[in-house]
Amino acid sequence: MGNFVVWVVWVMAAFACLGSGAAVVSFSNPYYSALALIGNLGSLAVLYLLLSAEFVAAAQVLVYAGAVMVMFLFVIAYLGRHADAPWAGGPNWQALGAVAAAGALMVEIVVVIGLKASGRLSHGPEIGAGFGSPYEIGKLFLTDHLLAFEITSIVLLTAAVGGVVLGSHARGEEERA
Amino acid sequence: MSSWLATILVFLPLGGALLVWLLPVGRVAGPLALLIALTEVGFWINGLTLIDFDRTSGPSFDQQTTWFSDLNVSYHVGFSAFSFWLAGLAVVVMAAAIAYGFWVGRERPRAYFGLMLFLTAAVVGVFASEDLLLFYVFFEAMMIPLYVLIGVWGGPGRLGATVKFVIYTMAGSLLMLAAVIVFGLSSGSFDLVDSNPSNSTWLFLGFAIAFAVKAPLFPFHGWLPDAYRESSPEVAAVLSGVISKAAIFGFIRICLGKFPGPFDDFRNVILALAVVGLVYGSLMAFRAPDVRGVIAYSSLAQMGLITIGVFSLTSMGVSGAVLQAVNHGLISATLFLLAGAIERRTATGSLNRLGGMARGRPALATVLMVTGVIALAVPGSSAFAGEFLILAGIFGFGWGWAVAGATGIVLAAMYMLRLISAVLHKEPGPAVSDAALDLRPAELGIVVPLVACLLALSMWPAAISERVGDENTPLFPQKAEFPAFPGSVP
Amino acid sequence: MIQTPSVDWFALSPSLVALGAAAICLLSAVLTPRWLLRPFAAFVCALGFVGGLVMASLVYWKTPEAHLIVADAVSRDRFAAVAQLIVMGSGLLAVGVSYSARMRQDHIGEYYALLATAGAGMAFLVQAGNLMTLFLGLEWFSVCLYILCAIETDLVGSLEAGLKYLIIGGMGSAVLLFGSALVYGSTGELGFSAIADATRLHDLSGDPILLVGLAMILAGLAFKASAAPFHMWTPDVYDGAPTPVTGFMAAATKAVALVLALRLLSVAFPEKEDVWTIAVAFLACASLAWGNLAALVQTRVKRLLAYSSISHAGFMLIAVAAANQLGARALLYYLIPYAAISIGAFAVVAARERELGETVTLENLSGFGWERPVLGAAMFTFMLGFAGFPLTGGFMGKFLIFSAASERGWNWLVIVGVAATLVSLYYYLAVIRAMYMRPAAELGLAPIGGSPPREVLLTSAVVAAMIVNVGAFFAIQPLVDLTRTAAQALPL
Amino acid sequence: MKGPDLTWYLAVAAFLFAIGALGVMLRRSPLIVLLSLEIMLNGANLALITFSRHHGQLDGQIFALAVMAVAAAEVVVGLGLIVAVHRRKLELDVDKLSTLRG
Amino acid sequence: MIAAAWVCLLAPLGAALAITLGGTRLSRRAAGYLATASVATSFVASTVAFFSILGDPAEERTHLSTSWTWLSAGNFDVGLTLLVDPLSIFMMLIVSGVGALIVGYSIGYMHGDEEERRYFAYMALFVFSMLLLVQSGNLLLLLVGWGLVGLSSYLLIGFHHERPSAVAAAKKAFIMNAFGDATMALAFFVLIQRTGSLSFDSSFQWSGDNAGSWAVNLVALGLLGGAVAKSAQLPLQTWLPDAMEGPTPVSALIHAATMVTAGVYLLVRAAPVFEAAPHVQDLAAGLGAATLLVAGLIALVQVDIKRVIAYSTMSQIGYMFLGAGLGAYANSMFHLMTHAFFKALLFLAAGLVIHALLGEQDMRKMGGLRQFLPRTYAAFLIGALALTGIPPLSGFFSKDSILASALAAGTYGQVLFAVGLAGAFLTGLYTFRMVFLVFGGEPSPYAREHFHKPDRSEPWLWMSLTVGVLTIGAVVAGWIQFAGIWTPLSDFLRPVAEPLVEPSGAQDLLASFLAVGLGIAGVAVAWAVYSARTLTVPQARVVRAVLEHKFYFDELYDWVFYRPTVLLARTLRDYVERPVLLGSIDAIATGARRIGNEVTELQTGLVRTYALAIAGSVTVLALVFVWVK
Repeated sequence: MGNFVVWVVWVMAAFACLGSGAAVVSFSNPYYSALALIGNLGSLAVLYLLLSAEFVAAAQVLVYAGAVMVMFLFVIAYLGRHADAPWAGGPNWQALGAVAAAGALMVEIVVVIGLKASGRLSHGPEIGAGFGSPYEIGKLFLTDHLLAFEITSIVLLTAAVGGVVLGSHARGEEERA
Repeated sequence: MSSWLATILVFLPLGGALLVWLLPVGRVAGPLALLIALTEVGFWINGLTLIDFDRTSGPSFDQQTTWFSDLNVSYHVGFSAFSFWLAGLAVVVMAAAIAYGFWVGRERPRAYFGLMLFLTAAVVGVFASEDLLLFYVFFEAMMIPLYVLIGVWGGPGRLGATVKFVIYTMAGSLLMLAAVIVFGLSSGSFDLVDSNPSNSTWLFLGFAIAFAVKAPLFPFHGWLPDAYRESSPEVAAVLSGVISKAAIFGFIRICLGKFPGPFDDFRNVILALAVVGLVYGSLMAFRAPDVRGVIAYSSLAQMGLITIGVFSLTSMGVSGAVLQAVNHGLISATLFLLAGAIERRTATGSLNRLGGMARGRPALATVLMVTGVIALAVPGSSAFAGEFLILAGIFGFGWGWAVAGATGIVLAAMYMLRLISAVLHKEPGPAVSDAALDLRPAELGIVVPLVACLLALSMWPAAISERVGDENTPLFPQKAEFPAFPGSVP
Repeated sequence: MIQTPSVDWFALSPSLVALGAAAICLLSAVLTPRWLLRPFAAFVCALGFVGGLVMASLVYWKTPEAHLIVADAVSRDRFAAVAQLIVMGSGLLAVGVSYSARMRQDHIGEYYALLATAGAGMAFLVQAGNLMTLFLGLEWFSVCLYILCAIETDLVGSLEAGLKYLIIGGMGSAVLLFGSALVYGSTGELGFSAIADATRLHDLSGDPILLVGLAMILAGLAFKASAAPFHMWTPDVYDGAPTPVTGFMAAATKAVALVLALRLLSVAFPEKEDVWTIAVAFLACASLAWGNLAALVQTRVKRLLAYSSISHAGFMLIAVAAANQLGARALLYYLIPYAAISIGAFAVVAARERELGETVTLENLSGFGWERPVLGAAMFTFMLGFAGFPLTGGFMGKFLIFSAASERGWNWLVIVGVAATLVSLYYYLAVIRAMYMRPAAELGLAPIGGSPPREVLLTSAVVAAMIVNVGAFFAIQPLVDLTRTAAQALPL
Repeated sequence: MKGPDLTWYLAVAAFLFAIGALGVMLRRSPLIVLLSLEIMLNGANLALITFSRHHGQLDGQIFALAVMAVAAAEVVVGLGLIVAVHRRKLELDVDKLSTLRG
Repeated sequence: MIAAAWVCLLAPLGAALAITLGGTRLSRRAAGYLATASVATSFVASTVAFFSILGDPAEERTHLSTSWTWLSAGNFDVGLTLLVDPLSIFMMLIVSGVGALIVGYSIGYMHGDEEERRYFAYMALFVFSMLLLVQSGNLLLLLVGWGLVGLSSYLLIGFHHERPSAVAAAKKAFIMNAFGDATMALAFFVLIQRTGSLSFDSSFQWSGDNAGSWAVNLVALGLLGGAVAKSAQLPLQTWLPDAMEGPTPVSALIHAATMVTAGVYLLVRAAPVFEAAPHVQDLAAGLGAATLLVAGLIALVQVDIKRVIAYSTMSQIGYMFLGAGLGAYANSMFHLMTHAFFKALLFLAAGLVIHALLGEQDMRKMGGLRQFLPRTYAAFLIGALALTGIPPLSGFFSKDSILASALAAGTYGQVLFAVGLAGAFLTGLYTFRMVFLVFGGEPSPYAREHFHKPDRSEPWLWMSLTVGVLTIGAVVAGWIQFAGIWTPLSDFLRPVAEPLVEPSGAQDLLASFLAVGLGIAGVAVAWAVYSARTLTVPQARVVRAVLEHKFYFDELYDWVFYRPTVLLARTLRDYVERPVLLGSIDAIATGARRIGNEVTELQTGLVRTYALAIAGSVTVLALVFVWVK
């Protein structure tokens, strides 16, 4: 019974995910694309939940759908409306090749997984209730993946500096102007 | 001291080059370089008194230190009997070339003379190296100064000529690099004395082609005409006189010494190339429109002849080859320097604008005549001795080779006489004015020693021919038996 | 109470020192007065790299046998230490080159901070022990480089380079990431050696997922090493980025990418050696062919060098493909002179660029050798080193690499390498020709600044590079010993 | 509660990855290209989490979290670049940014 | 005597070096004296050697002296060895004696030429080379001398090097001789291969042991090739007439008295080899006969006085070949000696004529010079008579002894004997044609206006003195041997070359009778045609054309050898060298660059393309990975 509900939720989430993903690529207006991406991230969070990764799901919603996308929207608003037709421009073989390559890539991975997936790729061992809970995650972050945790901070800091360096051109310009 | 001689011969010019480069003032570069070159000659002569030509255990002045141990590469230098002669040729000709450059007064003297000294070191190193990788290093190192010397101080078409020259010769020597690596790894050591002979055809070809390009042998001489025409005379002298002998060294020391089996298998092929080259080069020289063209193609022919001697695989042939290598080195060096002198006076090298230079220019006439006559191997000249030995050596292997070689020699008479009479004889050509003076004392001082060497060798060619080692010395492969007179029936 | 693992600070010290220097630079950007900023930041940054050098050599000295540290996240071994030495050295040279660059005044501090951070990231990456640290380390210095490329925001070229690098780099790391995901999925492990064990344990060597994952990881690394056919961003980015940054990228990025590739492949995928050696060999051939042929027709020197760096990636991939101790040795040895001469070469280009105030082409390089004897001579040796002429470390590097291939029994690969070298001669010699051999009429393009500027740091950096290049030839024994013990850290 | 087999999740992941790649290859607006990169990373994340579920370890999830941070970092830098480009009065079109070529 | 031999050899060399190095510090005249003195020294030395050798018993007159090993390799070595034996002494005497006279003559003849020094240096060099040739103690050294005389002949023929014709003639002479050298060298290669040495003894020993074998025949042929080339016998005779471009004394010394006779010397010296290859020896005789006939015929139509003498030289050497080929070694050496005298005399007298006419050599412009130059006329006449073989002049004895031997040498010999007789007739004819054209009749207008009386200055004295001495020689030289009765020369040479034929007294008488008769007949015809004008020359156009074109040998060689060589060279240069061997490089280079351009076309600068490249490559790579497994 519960299984059925899971199925329904999964199907809805999955299709939302695929649809929004496709939408991001195909909208001509970045603004809509960004919105579509928010949807995509949300539906992904649902899938994470189904995979019993609560903390990740939460983080997904907060970090991504929250912070990152907001930043995106700000920038888009700042730059104003820049639309471009998805299929236009570039050498004529570009679009064709792009579709072909992307399709091939997906098909390949899917096929490979299908090959492998003959039964073995089930939900592995039974997992405890705490699986994916903030406590477990945090513990791992402090033990096994301490370094990763630290490095992440470094990367973020660097990125911040970069944002300042690249974005804060104003000073120089005003001096010139 | 005596064990250090090879090292000294290699590193004295190298140090000199560095000294000249780092020198603050350019004016003293020339004299300094000349001094070093002469010292080099002095050391070689000293070695001549010390060396034991008949030693059968390893090279003389043998010196070895590990370079890097992983692959058993070592700095191993020394002289076999025959390579010592080639080294002597190198130091003498280089000294003459440096002197010529100094007399002409090349611009940017520091760079120029530094490079010349560097070149000296590299060439001597080639002849001195007893380690395969070391040999390759010097073999390649020669290209560096040559590239610049031709490219900077060469003639109008020098840019194209240098590219052709470097790329072409490197094509050969890079193949050799592959061969060196495979050989060294398979035999576990890069040492030329210790490593065992190999039977791999491919490796042999790797080496042989490199040397065939360097020599050059027909049909690998595509770089030759331009390089010899565009480079300045003294560099051309070095090119044809000394650099090409590196190939002969390789043929004898490596192809013959390390690949007796394939050497036998490919004898006929290479002999064919050499003979064709001999005749072909002579024909080209016979029709060449300018002085340098004649000399250039004649040295193509001569290298073919020398190669015949090496591949005759008889002590006569090989001795003759070494003797002839020295002769040809001196001859073509002298001829190129004279060509330079002529071009300085007439601003052209094309034969139909020259002529009649003998009248009123006795020194030029005499020197050119003597050299040319020796070059066409008039009996009694050292060149005659060398060619006689070579052909006598090859005769028993196949009389056809000897006959072809003999025709080559008749052709040599034809083109050399053509050159002489076109420059010296008949009515003065349009480019020859009375302002074109006779050779200056300085020029004589540069050229005459070379000619003197030739005449001395003509008096006593045996000095070299009986001192290149025979089947007992390490020069020759252990396995290949070595008939004194091929096919001689008891 | 959570038991945090013991952290071997000493092992991490090289990157930590550089990171500390970066922090100080960052602060100095705000705290020091303008006139002091440039020398101070540069000095601190250089100090950081020197410290990195010192610590790395200490680690090398104190680490007889390899082992994993900090909960198996990173490994402490001499292999990494040597790689860190190379990174730090090139960072130091880069500082010297950058110093007199006409750079936007108001980001000096950040510039050096980012340079140091990038160095730290690379130093960290080479000792990565599992897929996560690998990915993070990669992103760490990549982000720095994205910014550094674009830091000359006044120049369109710089911006374009940054954006291109960012987009393509993002894609590359995404590929790498997905690959790691697949590998993780197949083996359930992130640690390199653990992956190998799992593969052996569950006999997964035939597992398609693992294979695809491996392929994707390989692609990601090949991308960073700018090996064909994942190299297409290289010329544009190298061309557009500020020249000192280009030099640093060319030297260090390639180094770490290749070192890491060798470590990952040899530690994590020994079971698949038969597969990935072939693949790497293929990449090597592709890079050699593409890089050299494209370089033949270049006129802009920076682009030319970019393509040449692609072909050199090919050479070093030969060493990786050899997959033997000799190969590992050859790779490390090759990197030492290579790093020095690529930075040196770009430094010379930078010097000429500042003289002329325009992009350096073969045309306007003419006469340079005679005008600036020291730089000219250095460039001469650099070109010889690239081309693998004797008396330069480049020759010995090629020699070792070919030997490695031959030892594996792949003489055909040697032939390919030799042929590539031959083609490469053409354009390396073209540079020398441009510098020295132009007819007198074309000589002496008057630099806009009149007499050439005295750039002490840059010159000394170039000379240092030249010394490394030539010294590596003569003093090969110690370097080979260094690399031998380093290579023994790998299970080859 | 099991729900669908993990293969399906992976299929979705693969699709996301591919569609993201398609976006990068297809779109000229740098903003949308950045978004597409995000999608690619998210596809990878989904794969990671799925596998971590499959193995019953949390490593994958940790990895995914780290990736999120990194993705954020990339976005920051990317947006900074885009703003800088905009400041230089250049059109926001990656095809127009092709002064370097050949 | 060994010392004497060395002095004899080295004195001229010393002079040559001294003159060369002395340069302008040496006055022209001094150079002449030096050269003459040195050659005279050689003559004295050889006389000393001669008398000292006479002291030895007949069988121990062979002495070898080696100074040092000249060439050696492996266990082959050749010493710088001198051989002193009757044959070499005989040649030394001729060479140095006649040489001394002619060099002395040159002091007068070359007086006033601005390059006297060069001339005398060359002359000394030549004498040295010739002495080396005849004194050499092994075959290789003989070849060395052989080549060096060729060289000096080249130098002297081309002495007037501003004259293209002279240069061309010199080249022609050298290259034809080079061909001869080559054949000799090949013969030596065979010897080396078989015996491992080039000493006379071992070679003769070996050829004696396997006589008639292919190898021996090859060796003999090679030697014959050298001899034929050097002695301007058919078919390599064409260079000699052109060689008259050189100064007249040169023609006298090199192209009459000494060098061109070296072939005969070789035939005699290497007699054992030739005897071991009888067919080749017969061939030599046959060639000699053919040459003497052909040369005699051509001489009939020549108008250049020196060329006439040159052709007569060819035909006389033909006699010598005939003799040597039939094994009458001593006789042909005898004729060699007498010929040296009277032919040198003729040339030098002709030189006087030419000198007096300011260098004019065309006989048609001469005539009636008897009145202007009576003494010269006398000398010339004596020489002519000797050449024709009129007793008791020298030519008579030597030529007839050869003919007698031919008569004695079987049917083949008798055929050649007939040819020889015909030659005798021709000799008389063309010789006296020359005499009458030059000296006979009334002075021609050209002679009248161009003749200048030689001043009785020192140079003139040198010239006339020499001519006088040679005149005496031409008269008496024959008296040292009188066939069948008094044969010191034959006995002297016997130990070296045992003659194969010994004519009987009757044969001697018959030969002499016929020869002299035909000679006189020839003279008579010449008198009738050119002096008394009672007979007129038959207008046989074809014959005349053939003779004037010297039987078209030059044209033949031009078409068969020279032109094809040039054509081949051109073809190779234009169709192989330039397009293929040189062009291929550029083609490869451009090809590589074109590919490079193609490759960089892909570098569109569009980031999307790069992304596409990555995605595509990943796909392929992964596919390959999965597929490989």
